[in-house]
Amino acid sequence: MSTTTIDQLRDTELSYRMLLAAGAIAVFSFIAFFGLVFPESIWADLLGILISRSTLSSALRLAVPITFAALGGIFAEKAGVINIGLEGLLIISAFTAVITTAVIGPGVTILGLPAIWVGFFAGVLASLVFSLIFAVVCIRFKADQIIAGLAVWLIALGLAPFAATVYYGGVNTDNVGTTLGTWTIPVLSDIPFFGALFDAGPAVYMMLVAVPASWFVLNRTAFGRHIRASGENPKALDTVGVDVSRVRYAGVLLSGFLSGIGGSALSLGLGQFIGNNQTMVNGKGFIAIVAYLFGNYNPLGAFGASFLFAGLEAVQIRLQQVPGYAIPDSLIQTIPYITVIVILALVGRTRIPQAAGEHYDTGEDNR
Amino acid sequence: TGGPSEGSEQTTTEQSGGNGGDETTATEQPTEESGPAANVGMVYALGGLGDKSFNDAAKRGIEQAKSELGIAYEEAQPSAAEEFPQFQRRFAQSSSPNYDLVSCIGFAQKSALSETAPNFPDQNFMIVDDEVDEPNVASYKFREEQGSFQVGYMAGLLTTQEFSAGAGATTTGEKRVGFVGGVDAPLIRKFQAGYEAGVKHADEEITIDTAYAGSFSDSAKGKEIATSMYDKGADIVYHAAGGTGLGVFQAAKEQGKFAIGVDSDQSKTESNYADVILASMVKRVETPVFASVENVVNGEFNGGSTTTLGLEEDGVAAVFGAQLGSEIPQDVKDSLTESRESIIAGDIEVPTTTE
Amino acid sequence: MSAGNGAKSVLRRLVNASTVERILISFAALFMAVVVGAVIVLISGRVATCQTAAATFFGLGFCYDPVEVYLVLFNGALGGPFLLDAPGLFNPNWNPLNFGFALTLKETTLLIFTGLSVAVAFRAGLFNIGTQGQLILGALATALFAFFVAPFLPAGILGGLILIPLAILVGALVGGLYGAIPGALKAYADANEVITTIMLNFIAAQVAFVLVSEFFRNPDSQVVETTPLPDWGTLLPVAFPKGGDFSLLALAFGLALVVAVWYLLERTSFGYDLRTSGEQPEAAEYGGVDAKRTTVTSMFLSGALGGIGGAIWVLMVMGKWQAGVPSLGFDGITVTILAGNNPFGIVPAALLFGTLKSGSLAVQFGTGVPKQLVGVLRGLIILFVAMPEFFRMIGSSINLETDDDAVATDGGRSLLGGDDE
Amino acid sequence: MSTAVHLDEITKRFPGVVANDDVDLTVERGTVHALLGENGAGKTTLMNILYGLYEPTEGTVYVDGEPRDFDSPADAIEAGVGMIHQHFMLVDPMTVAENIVLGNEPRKWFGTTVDRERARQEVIDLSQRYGFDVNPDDTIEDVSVGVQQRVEILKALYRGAEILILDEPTAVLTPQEVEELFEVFEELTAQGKTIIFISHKLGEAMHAADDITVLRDGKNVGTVKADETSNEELAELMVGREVLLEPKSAHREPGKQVLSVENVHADDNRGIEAVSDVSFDIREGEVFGIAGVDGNGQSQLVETITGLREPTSGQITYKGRDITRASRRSRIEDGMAYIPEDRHERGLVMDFDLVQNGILGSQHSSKFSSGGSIDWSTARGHAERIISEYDVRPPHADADAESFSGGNQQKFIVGREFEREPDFVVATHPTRGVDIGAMEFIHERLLDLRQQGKAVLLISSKLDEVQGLSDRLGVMHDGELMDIVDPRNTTEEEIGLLMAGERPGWSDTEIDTANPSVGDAQ
Ligand SMILES: Nc1ncnc2c1ncn2[C@@H]1O[C@H](COP(=O)(O)OP(=O)(O)OP(=O)(O)O)[C@@H](O)[C@H]1O
Ligand SMILES: Nc1ncnc2c1ncn2[C@@H]1O[C@H](COP(=O)(O)OP(=O)(O)OP(=O)(O)O)[C@@H](O)[C@H]1O
Ligand SMILES: [Mg+2]
Ligand SMILES: [Mg+2]
Repeated sequence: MSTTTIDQLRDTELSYRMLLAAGAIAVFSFIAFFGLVFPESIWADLLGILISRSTLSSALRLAVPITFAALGGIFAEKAGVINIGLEGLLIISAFTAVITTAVIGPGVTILGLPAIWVGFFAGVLASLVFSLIFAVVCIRFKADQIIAGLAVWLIALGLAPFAATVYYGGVNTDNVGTTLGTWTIPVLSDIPFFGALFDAGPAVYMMLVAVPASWFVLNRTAFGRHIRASGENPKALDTVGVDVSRVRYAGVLLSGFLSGIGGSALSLGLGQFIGNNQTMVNGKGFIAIVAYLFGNYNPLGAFGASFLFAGLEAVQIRLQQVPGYAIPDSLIQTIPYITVIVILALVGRTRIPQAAGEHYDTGEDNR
Repeated sequence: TGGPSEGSEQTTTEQSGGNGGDETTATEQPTEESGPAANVGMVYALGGLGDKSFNDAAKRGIEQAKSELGIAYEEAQPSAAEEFPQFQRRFAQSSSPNYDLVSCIGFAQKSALSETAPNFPDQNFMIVDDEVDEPNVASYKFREEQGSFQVGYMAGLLTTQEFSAGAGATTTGEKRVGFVGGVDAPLIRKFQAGYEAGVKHADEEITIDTAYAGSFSDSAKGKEIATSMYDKGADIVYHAAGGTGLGVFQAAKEQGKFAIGVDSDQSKTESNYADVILASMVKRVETPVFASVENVVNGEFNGGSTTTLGLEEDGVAAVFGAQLGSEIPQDVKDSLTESRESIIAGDIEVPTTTE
Repeated sequence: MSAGNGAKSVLRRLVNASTVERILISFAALFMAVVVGAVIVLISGRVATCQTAAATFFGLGFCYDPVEVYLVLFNGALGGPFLLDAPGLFNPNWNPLNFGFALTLKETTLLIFTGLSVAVAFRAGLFNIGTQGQLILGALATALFAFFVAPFLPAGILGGLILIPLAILVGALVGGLYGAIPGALKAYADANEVITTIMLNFIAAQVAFVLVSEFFRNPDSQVVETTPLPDWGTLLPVAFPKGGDFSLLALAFGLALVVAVWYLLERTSFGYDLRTSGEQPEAAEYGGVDAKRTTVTSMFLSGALGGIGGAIWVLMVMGKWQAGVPSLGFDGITVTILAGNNPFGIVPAALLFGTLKSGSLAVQFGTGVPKQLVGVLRGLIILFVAMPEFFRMIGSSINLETDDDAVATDGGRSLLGGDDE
Repeated sequence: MSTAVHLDEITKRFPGVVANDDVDLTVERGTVHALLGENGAGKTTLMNILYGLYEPTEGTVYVDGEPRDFDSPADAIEAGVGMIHQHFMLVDPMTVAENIVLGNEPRKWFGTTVDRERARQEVIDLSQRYGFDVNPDDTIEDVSVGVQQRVEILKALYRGAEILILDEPTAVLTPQEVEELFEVFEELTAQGKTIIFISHKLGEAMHAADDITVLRDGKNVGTVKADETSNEELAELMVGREVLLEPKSAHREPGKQVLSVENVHADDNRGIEAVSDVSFDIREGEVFGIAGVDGNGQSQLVETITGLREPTSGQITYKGRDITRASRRSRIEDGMAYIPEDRHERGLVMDFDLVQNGILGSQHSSKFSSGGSIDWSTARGHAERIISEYDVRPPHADADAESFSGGNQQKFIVGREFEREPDFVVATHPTRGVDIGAMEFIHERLLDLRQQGKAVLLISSKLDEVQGLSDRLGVMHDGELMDIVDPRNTTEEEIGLLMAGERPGWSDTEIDTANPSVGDAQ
């Protein structure tokens, strides 16, 4: 009986990925076929957009905040704490990074670190502080994680424009005049198309490192296993002598750390924080949640999903510029969202950590 | 930045909306016994101060009035359309102080003001960017398409030639420019229409890429859009996208291309990007703000009238960048002077909508 | 699903705590939020620059005085019953039917609808983040329906009596149908409603924008908006001043819906089904509840309430649909959280947030403190409401000796330290 | 022989409950020691104290002669104590090897990385040493309960456990697996390990243990040598009086067919077939029992009958109508009562009070609602009647279901379902977790129903219960109905063999002669 079970489970897991991969390939082949056959059609334009290096580098940049927040979300939720406050973490780090850089002064260096990098780390620190508060509230005070996560978002959403207004008189900060810039790797960056991977801002490189690193930590280190166990069956972890609270704190703080990188990178990529409406973060934290659910809690999958959203956005931006199609831009902008719904409706649920969202009380009788 | 004792940094007309205590409006009222020449209530457009363009321009106007006419003002930054009537009303109702004028910045306030104004017949209002047909409202509109035509014409002339200045350069052979809009709304289309007409006026062959970000605050997206345009070979990108547009400048800088600012002279307000901002389509919001205050102070309030400010009235203009302006070839400048005259003379009809 | 589970525990914890404890915790949370908010105001008062200090504490000057901020907030929300310059003095000219209070009640009224919308979904175990989108489309449907039907109706009270209920109904229907989409996706495709509703919010905003800007735009306006309705086709203020955008009729309707929703949830078989599937889906199934249908129906109901919120926004506040719909749907989430998903709790919760919102304008006006402060306060209130344990701990540390329950089994091994085997 | 564990005057108080009352317990090294006792006797609590999960209110724990003060399981593990809980503490999506080394992962690359090869190898070595058959690369959720239990044991051994505590290790196993487990015990004690296991089953304790300690109401009421005691003595120690295990039932002639199940197949939640081609029928005035080790498809079968799961094929007829795809609600309305096996998940809404729980399933019935509105005062009266008639304690209709003990919850559910005036009752494990008095009461009511001519489907893993109450008894193994036997003329051993999947040739004829009516039914 057990062998059939294994095979069938493998099948479903496999079919999930196969379905997505097959779908992607089918869509691409479709576009490529029609694009090549009818060079004057929209398909040709689409194909041109899809295989352009500019689209790739654009998608990579757009993916940065989503990916980092998604990685963070994975660590927290795998450890058993659902963090829907990622959006708030992005906002607070984006703001802190800019204001710190501005206060220090763009040209100044501290301990040999240019102000912008000090600002970068300050942003990460701010996100860490927020995630620590969130962790204490959820773990120590057993707050409902969803509500506390909402609160983190709301506080950040209020606090960043509030502070900007106190300091600058308006919800937007001034431009700090520098950005993280671009690091170009000679030779490699000359490769067609994929050269975009070697001609990017530091945050893109960080992302390309963070994704496999997160995967490695989760799957190959003892700490990662403890994280997973803490989200699946904390009692199992507790009874083998690992402190569940500590693992959960670590998971949530990691989510703060990673989201902080995403937020800092977002605002410092521009040198400015925009605080209008939903701020410049504009829902990226929520998209990140979608991304990791989509990626089935696998860092690689989450990156894939983030990259998909970013890619759709990059394509959408370019598709708009193709003249002659009477689709209103606002409708084109809904493509990524509709895609998510369609895929969700097709593949259904992802398996969430069994104990995510639940408090773990040590010493409680097991029933 | 210091505590209260250090006092407020005076904002200058040049560098508006910067650090400082403009926000602590309670202290703006001079304490001298004489009292201010007039009290003005400012209701800004959505997006608030610090946009380095529209609202900040209005603020320059009122600051100018404050220093030159000795008025006092208080300001409100609504964050949703439904707050417009509330702020308008608060000013209109206030008795301490009694406001001599309420300035409503932005077309979005039109419908709110159409309701508010009749309810306060003794209160003077002014609105920028749209027309409210009430005897106690002075309306000011701009011909954005005319200014946009000018910068479009300039972009068209420059993309067809080899030109480099500051941190940017045009690519030879490629005749391409871009336009980035914030939200796809009629007003922004007006900018686009004028710009496109200007570009085509220079050379029918020029390709114009246009795209909308869907937001006035998504600067990251603004940057991506502009980057995609530069990647395709666009030399110059003009934006009418508020905070989103800041991403356009960033992209220009990174790509070594040019950008055109909007509303304020952005080569000054965004001085970090002065080396890529060729020019700005300034919309002198400060002009009607100052003028209406001046009218009130002089007892000549022009309620019920609509003033349209175009190239002729110098309400809109193409202003060359502070740093790059001097490097723009003289023949281009001459052509612009020429087209300006033609527009004023009515020889060139600038469209207000895209086809 | 993650947030779905979360929603269930939201429910469980909030509905569970006894009513008295809930009320106490809400007040304690409010108090804590006010205290923390005051600290934030003080700190920012050091950072901001001003000519004269508004307050002096510990020998330091501060630009903002937190006490004043709260007084102004409260006073402003009520329309100035107190003369703050002469402390303790009641304003003899104060009339409760004033503009400021109208604003407060306007917000309150709208939040009642969206709060109810989210609460119904929560009680059914569904985390409906999509009230915003449902509201946007409901509002649009109402505005368009009223606009196109109005010409066929007699102008005046009679026309209003026919038009307004129908328009609200249309808003409810469209909001409900849009809510039913994620409900059906959840029931039949097992798609997480948190994700789908977030996505549908984006889509609703964009689609509504396109519909109006491309097809139904008011030609006389630069704004993306529909043509304004005639006055008789809108909810006109009763007793309160015109321009406050508040109608007692709408509030009365909201309160009636509160009672209706309460009755539905607590007193009807359908409500029983809904609550049971929210609390414990397996038990609901066991009790003969068709879980899938209940999911879709609950989401329809929730969406319909959101749609009504949108309809009221159009009919009472705007008189038209306009791009940039305020985030009433999201605010509804915070309202119902504070209310513990209890329909009656929604009224005071909505009043509190309405007060904060309308008072925030007075704060910015009267003290110069940016009105985003209120956003922070709201977040803080929610944060503290989320942690009843915090208050219980404080409570027990004050008067109860610690119970010697089970010892904590905190494990002892270090997480990353490497002594194995 | 030396003493491995000595518990000295252990008392553990919970708010309102004394779970352990001055308990002394001594376990010799290299022996198997059984802990017997009824539900709630305090067995688990006592072992949790030995494992450091609870701190004793009073008393001292000695391991290897030294007094110990365990703050956490980590300390107990350190001292060589390992525990296998009633509910396994395994991480389902992880592999066998990952679970075994969890918390003590071998590492490489300066401690940064789990050395998965070494972990695998160690697990293989360990299982070979004790003769366990486990594949280190299987995922826990894919392996059988028996394997999971072995993984738990390996987990403890991997941590160097010298003393192994097993809480009700046999409850979830087939008789064969139980036998294998006891062989493992022998292997372990031969290598010097000490084993303490908790059980409810007298026979098991006698068979596998060297010494047996009986707990009652938190007190140690006696430690005896397994080979010096008898079933009767143990039973009396456990319950405190003489026990009559055989429920009495007067025979009654069955009437019309009420339910018929024909060739039903059904899948479990993972889509794997759990019920294979099951057919039987039930008549008025008859108790049809189904015996089998938990997890052999009984749950899925019951769910297809009660309308919680659609069969993949086959037909179910109820009162002459095909109800294979009928909704759960229509079945309830048609007089089908159901005592579910999982009272926490299904039977009660834990956060509802008893008034609300009292109408679960009847919320649309005209008894409690008119025009869609529920009449709560009728509902309250109903709940109060159940409470008093079924002796639910404490008698608080307004208290949340959660606040009642398992036994009282069960009584309330039984009351609610019986008061529905059903024509057909499906009772799964109806006496699970209730005390002897309540058990007798529930048995009596079930037989009353039969007497009134109702049909009853009784599922229980307690063999004595199904055997004692049923008129006919089906035995399930691996989704199949192995056979239908006459419980009065079949021995426990024979049924045990069927439960283990062995089909003796003679039983068909046996039944036919014993109960002619069965022949008609088939
Ligand atoms: N954490 C706890 N808090 C309060 N009471 C508890 C707790 N754990 C157990 N009890 C109570 O202590 C008593 C003994 O429970 P225990 O679980 O030890 O019984 P048991 O003998 O293992 O029963 P079973 O055979 O049902 O497993 C019961 O009355 C139980 O309700
Ligand atoms: N962790 C705990 N904290 C407080 N009380 C508890 C705890 N665990 C059990 N109890 C109480 O102990 C009593 C018995 O609970 P328990 O769940 O052990 O009963 P049970 O008969 O074993 O039921 P079941 O078999 O359904 O678990 C109940 O009154 C319960 O409220
Ligand atoms: Mg128990
Ligand atoms: Mg036990």
